[in-house]
Amino acid sequence: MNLSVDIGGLRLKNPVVTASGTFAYGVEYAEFLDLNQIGAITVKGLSTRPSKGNRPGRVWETPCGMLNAIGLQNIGIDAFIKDKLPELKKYDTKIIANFYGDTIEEYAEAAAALSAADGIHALEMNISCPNKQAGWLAFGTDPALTQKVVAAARGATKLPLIVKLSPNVTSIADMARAAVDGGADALSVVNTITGMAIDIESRRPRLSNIVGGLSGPAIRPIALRMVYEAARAVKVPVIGMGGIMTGADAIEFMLAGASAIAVGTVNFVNPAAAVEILEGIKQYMAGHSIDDINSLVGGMIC
Amino acid sequence: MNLSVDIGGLRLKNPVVTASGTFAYGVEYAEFLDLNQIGAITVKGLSTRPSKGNRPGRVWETPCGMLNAIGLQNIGIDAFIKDKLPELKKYDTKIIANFYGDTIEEYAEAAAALSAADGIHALEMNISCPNKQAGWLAFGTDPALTQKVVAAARGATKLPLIVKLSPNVTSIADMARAAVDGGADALSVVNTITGMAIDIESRRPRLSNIVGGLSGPAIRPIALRMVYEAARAVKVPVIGMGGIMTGADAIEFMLAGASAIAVGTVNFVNPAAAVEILEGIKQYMAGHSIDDINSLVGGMIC
Amino acid sequence: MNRFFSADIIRNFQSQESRNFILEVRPHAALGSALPGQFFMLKQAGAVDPLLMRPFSLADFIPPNENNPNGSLMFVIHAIGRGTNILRRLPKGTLLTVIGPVGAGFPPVSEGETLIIVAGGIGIASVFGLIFKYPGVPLFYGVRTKELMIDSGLLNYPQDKLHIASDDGSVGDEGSVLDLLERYLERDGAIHSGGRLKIYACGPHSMYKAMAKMALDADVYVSLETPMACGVGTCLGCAVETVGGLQMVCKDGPVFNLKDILLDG
Amino acid sequence: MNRFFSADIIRNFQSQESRNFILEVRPHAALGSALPGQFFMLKQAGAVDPLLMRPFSLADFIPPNENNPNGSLMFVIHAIGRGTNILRRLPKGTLLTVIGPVGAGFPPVSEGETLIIVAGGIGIASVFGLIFKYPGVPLFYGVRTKELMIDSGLLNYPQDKLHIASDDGSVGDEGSVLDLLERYLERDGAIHSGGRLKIYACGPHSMYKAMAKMALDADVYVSLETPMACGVGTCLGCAVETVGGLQMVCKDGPVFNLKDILLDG
Ligand SMILES: Cc1cc2nc3c(=O)[nH]c(=O)nc-3n(C[C@H](O)[C@H](O)[C@H](O)COP(=O)(O)OP(=O)(O)OC[C@H]3O[C@@H](n4cnc5c(N)ncnc54)[C@H](O)[C@@H]3O)c2cc1C
Ligand SMILES: Cc1cc2nc3c(=O)[nH]c(=O)nc-3n(C[C@H](O)[C@H](O)[C@H](O)COP(=O)(O)OP(=O)(O)OC[C@H]3O[C@@H](n4cnc5c(N)ncnc54)[C@H](O)[C@@H]3O)c2cc1C
Ligand SMILES: Cc1cc2nc3c(=O)[nH]c(=O)nc-3n(C[C@H](O)[C@H](O)[C@H](O)COP(=O)(O)O)c2cc1C
Ligand SMILES: Cc1cc2nc3c(=O)[nH]c(=O)nc-3n(C[C@H](O)[C@H](O)[C@H](O)COP(=O)(O)O)c2cc1C
Ligand code: FES
Ligand code: FES
Repeated sequence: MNLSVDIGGLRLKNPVVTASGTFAYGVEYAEFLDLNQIGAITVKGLSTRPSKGNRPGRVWETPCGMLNAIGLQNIGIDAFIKDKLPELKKYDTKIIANFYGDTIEEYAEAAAALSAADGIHALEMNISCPNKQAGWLAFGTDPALTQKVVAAARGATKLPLIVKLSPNVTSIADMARAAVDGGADALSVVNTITGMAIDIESRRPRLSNIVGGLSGPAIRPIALRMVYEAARAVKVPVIGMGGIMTGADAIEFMLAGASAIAVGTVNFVNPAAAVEILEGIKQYMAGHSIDDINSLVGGMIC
Repeated sequence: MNLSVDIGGLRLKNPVVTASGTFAYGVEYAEFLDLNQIGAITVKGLSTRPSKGNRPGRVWETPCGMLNAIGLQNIGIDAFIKDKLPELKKYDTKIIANFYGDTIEEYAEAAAALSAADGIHALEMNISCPNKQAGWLAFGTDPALTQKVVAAARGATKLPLIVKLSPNVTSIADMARAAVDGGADALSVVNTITGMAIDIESRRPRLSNIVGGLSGPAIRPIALRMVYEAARAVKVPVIGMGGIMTGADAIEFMLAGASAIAVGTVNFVNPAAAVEILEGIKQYMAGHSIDDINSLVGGMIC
Repeated sequence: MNRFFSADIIRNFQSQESRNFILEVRPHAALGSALPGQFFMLKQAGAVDPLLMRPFSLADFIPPNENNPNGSLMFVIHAIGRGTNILRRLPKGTLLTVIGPVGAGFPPVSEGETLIIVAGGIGIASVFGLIFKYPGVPLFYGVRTKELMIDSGLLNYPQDKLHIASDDGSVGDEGSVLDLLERYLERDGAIHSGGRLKIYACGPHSMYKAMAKMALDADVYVSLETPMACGVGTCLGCAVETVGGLQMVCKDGPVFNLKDILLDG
Repeated sequence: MNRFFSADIIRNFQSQESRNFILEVRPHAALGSALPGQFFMLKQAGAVDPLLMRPFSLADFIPPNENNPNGSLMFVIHAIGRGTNILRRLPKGTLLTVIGPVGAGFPPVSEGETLIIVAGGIGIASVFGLIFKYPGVPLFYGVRTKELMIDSGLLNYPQDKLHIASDDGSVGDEGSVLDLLERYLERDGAIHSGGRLKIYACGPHSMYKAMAKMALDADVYVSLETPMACGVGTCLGCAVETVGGLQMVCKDGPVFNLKDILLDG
């Protein structure tokens, strides 16, 4: 059974990736599952300087989903390379460094800094966090700016460059094309959907940032549709994510066009989810006599 | 206790409206609840000619939500006026006729035909059904076209004109402004979010139309955020909807800026939901010593 | 008669061998009488997973008694997906909301007409009502294997009227129940010479397709299943294609004349 | 030691008078020992409503026996919202998934130090572990009203060490438990002259704010509650503002020194 997939030059031994921000810096999960079994680990979004994120009131549960407004709190690229990477790279898995900047220059700087480190296999560029200010959001919603910021990062790294798209757009296909035009080797589809919740007793928003990103099974049908649309719009591989809880969910994303899948929120409710989902994928393949996982990609019959 | 609200010239005795397509032509629900207690009934989307909608494979359940691709099946405006309206207008509630066209001219025609009938109190213009073709979708996603089609309908009716917005856009605020510039007296926010699901056994999409509209509690945080953004962008009243199941949910939408709320998917799982939600609103008001429901509108404290 | 009411589970009986279970619920309001083939929409009150109600045929109605002033409703259910597996685990006392009876049942059998019932798999649940109404009519019942057979309602059934087949031969004849039916009709063709033959069937889609190919000299009525949202004809979600255009399974059906429906794919 | 395991409910005991219930669960794996103040994340296996696990303090650990080779965990829970109300209705045998023990517990009390425990409302659940570890220390327990009092773990508590207050006077003194504490400290100030006084508290945010204003001559440690997603320090969702910047309640806490936390609003 071949489970290996190629994500824009990044070869994974299997298509199961952990989603950024839901798996810390990877090593924290070593107690719960065998990291060697995961296709790739995407670490929490990194910036050149450490960031303390938003004020408390950061997570809130909603029907079959959760809102978060962590605000990209992270220890910074230097600390990551110094304190986390040495331990993380001992595992036989691929490491994807998710990163962001507040300006085009910062994106390029971050990409360059991460590329200089030893043991990072690919970069995932976050232009789609819903907890940032209006100006920043344009990186992920205005195709011209998307292309520009991607091109800047592209110029700063030789590593496979994955661009993570926002679902908060009219046309994910247009955004996918813009990212590819900017030089993306692959796409991650999707980040969280902007949502909010209000405490009717205090009349205050549940999140200090007022709005936050919705993730979890609630968004799965929307994420699946976006993966389908994005995968048809471009030739580069797509990592599908949004509400995946089981192997069956993962298969759905691959049939819609994803070459690999990422698991996010499910890690919080089942820290061993990544390996269980991989197990589910294998069972489906065995049960359906599928030898090569790649034959599933985009295999939906209309 | 004052429950009465004004929706762009349409005065409702209370803010609970039934959402189009989830309450048939109203009369079908008379066996389940007292229609006289509802603020307004919005009927299934009507077109000048009857429409048979999409092929089967029309509904599918997803986590805390459902996908539908009914495809706007309806009996047509003439049959509605002849066969349903006479019975419906016997009730002491307001009747909102939801309608759509396939061209700008058809929108105007439909608006004119409905305005000529006796007993319709307002029109709700659907420019946001996710089950239509790419060309049609532009009515609800391209602000210039939105303004144009709304203006055409505006010219054809003197009734309060409510425009129902699509959530499948980058900026709901821009769409809200476009609709108001076209002459909308009020906005309905939001219609369903485009999603899909695949049967991993047959590899076929669950819906014959491939994609469909996601509704129900899953989308509530997204809908709430869009109501908040739309209500801040324009001065006309907003009818908030998307996943409302209880009186508490309704209050959340009003605090976010909705002047009235519509209940959709919940009608399918509790056909008496509209009156129960109204009851919940009243209890909240009594418990919080709120005399006038209008004082809640946009009352979120940041 | 109120068709929307709450109810509580008074029995949730699990089969040891299979994923079949019997759910007995006590309605909190008086209900209208249900015809064979009609069904009820059920869901745990207040739950959002599953969100939608699930359609189930009424297997039996137990008349009012001291404990259950409105009688009780029995459903025979095969746990197949998420919703039915959750239902299967709900303890006694769980509050449900129910809509029903809904749909149009099997047409009444007129004097002089001969009735034969065909059930495939969990389709048996939908024909219990027919069996009680027309006791002793020939019943053809096909299952995949013995464990899946639901025999609780059939214990006293006249043995010569009961024709059972299973895919693996573990109970009754090995093979398709339709083969049994075909042989029966050839052999006992005479029995219905006196009047029109009616066949009422409930089973999987594939069974109906096979029946359509059999060119039966009978009025064949079948009970269809489609995903549903409302169950009362308002969402337009349960459409099925018929020779006369789209019809709603929950309202125009679930029972249709086999020759009227377009069995695609 | 595996901190992620499945477990099944072996007892779900409802209080007749209140929404409090006791949940006893049997872990399917051996666990590490928990310190007072540490907690567990619980959820019904496979459920998506509620989606996230819920944090609960370990009220008691019952050592392994024949039926429960890994012992059993007892939680005392107040049904307050959607998740706890669903948990309250889960029958015996329901499969749960559990993470724990997690968090940093109350710091150990050194020789020569004097300990006083303060519990407000359901906060009592978090201090049971302390009571078992330091039996007979003065316990101040405030409830809104008698029905909400959880006395199961306090039946044998030395009466002169137990100081109870209720808002409505239905049990113990009428008024705030902090008034009782204040009077006690004034009166018995001598008792801790021998060493540093430590006050370990668990209760609502408002109680901590009131305690902060009391300017207690003691090391006051409190157990905080915030909404959580992961419970293990990875989602960064449960942040709380402290004098030293943001800290995670699930990992750096839930127990914090009262003077380190910024009690806003
Ligand atoms: C009129 C009618 C009467 C029925 N009577 C019975 C009965 O007496 N006993 C019994 O065991 N089953 C009966 N069924 C089938 C039963 O409704 C489905 O097995 C059940 O809805 C499956 O739900 P799930 O969540 O377990 O499955 P999933 O596959 O997880 O469900 C996903 C979605 O598909 C729908 N769905 C899946 N399979 C079916 C199906 N066969 N029919 C309709 N919707 C489906 C579900 O309602 C849900 O919306 C009947 C169906 C209909 C339409
Ligand atoms: C470390 C810790 C230990 C706890 N120990 C206990 C205990 O032993 N017994 C007990 O009854 N309760 C305890 N709680 C509180 C308990 O976790 C909440 O009451 C519970 O999560 C509420 O869930 P809900 O779905 O019923 O409420 P809802 O209000 O419907 O929950 C909505 C969301 O808010 C979160 N939330 C709401 N209230 C709280 C709260 N007070 N703390 C944390 N999250 C909250 C929920 O987890 C959920 O994500 C503890 C909390 C923490 C943080
Ligand atoms: C708490 C939390 C933090 C996240 N942080 C990041 C982040 O730092 N960078 C990023 O690109 N995506 C981040 N995401 C988005 C996830 O990687 C993922 O795209 C999204 O949650 C959808 O997948 P899911 O539904 O499986 O969680 C975060 C999501 C959550 C829930
Ligand atoms: C089955 C179904 C049919 C619908 N048909 C229409 C329609 O004809 N016209 C329209 O404007 N909206 C239609 N809608 C959208 C609803 O009116 C509503 O905007 C949406 O479902 C969100 O609300 P909810 O989550 O409460 O259902 C339909 C929704 C559903 C579920
Ligand atoms: S299920 Fe809604 S019309 Fe049949
Ligand atoms: S709950 Fe996730 S970091 Fe504390």
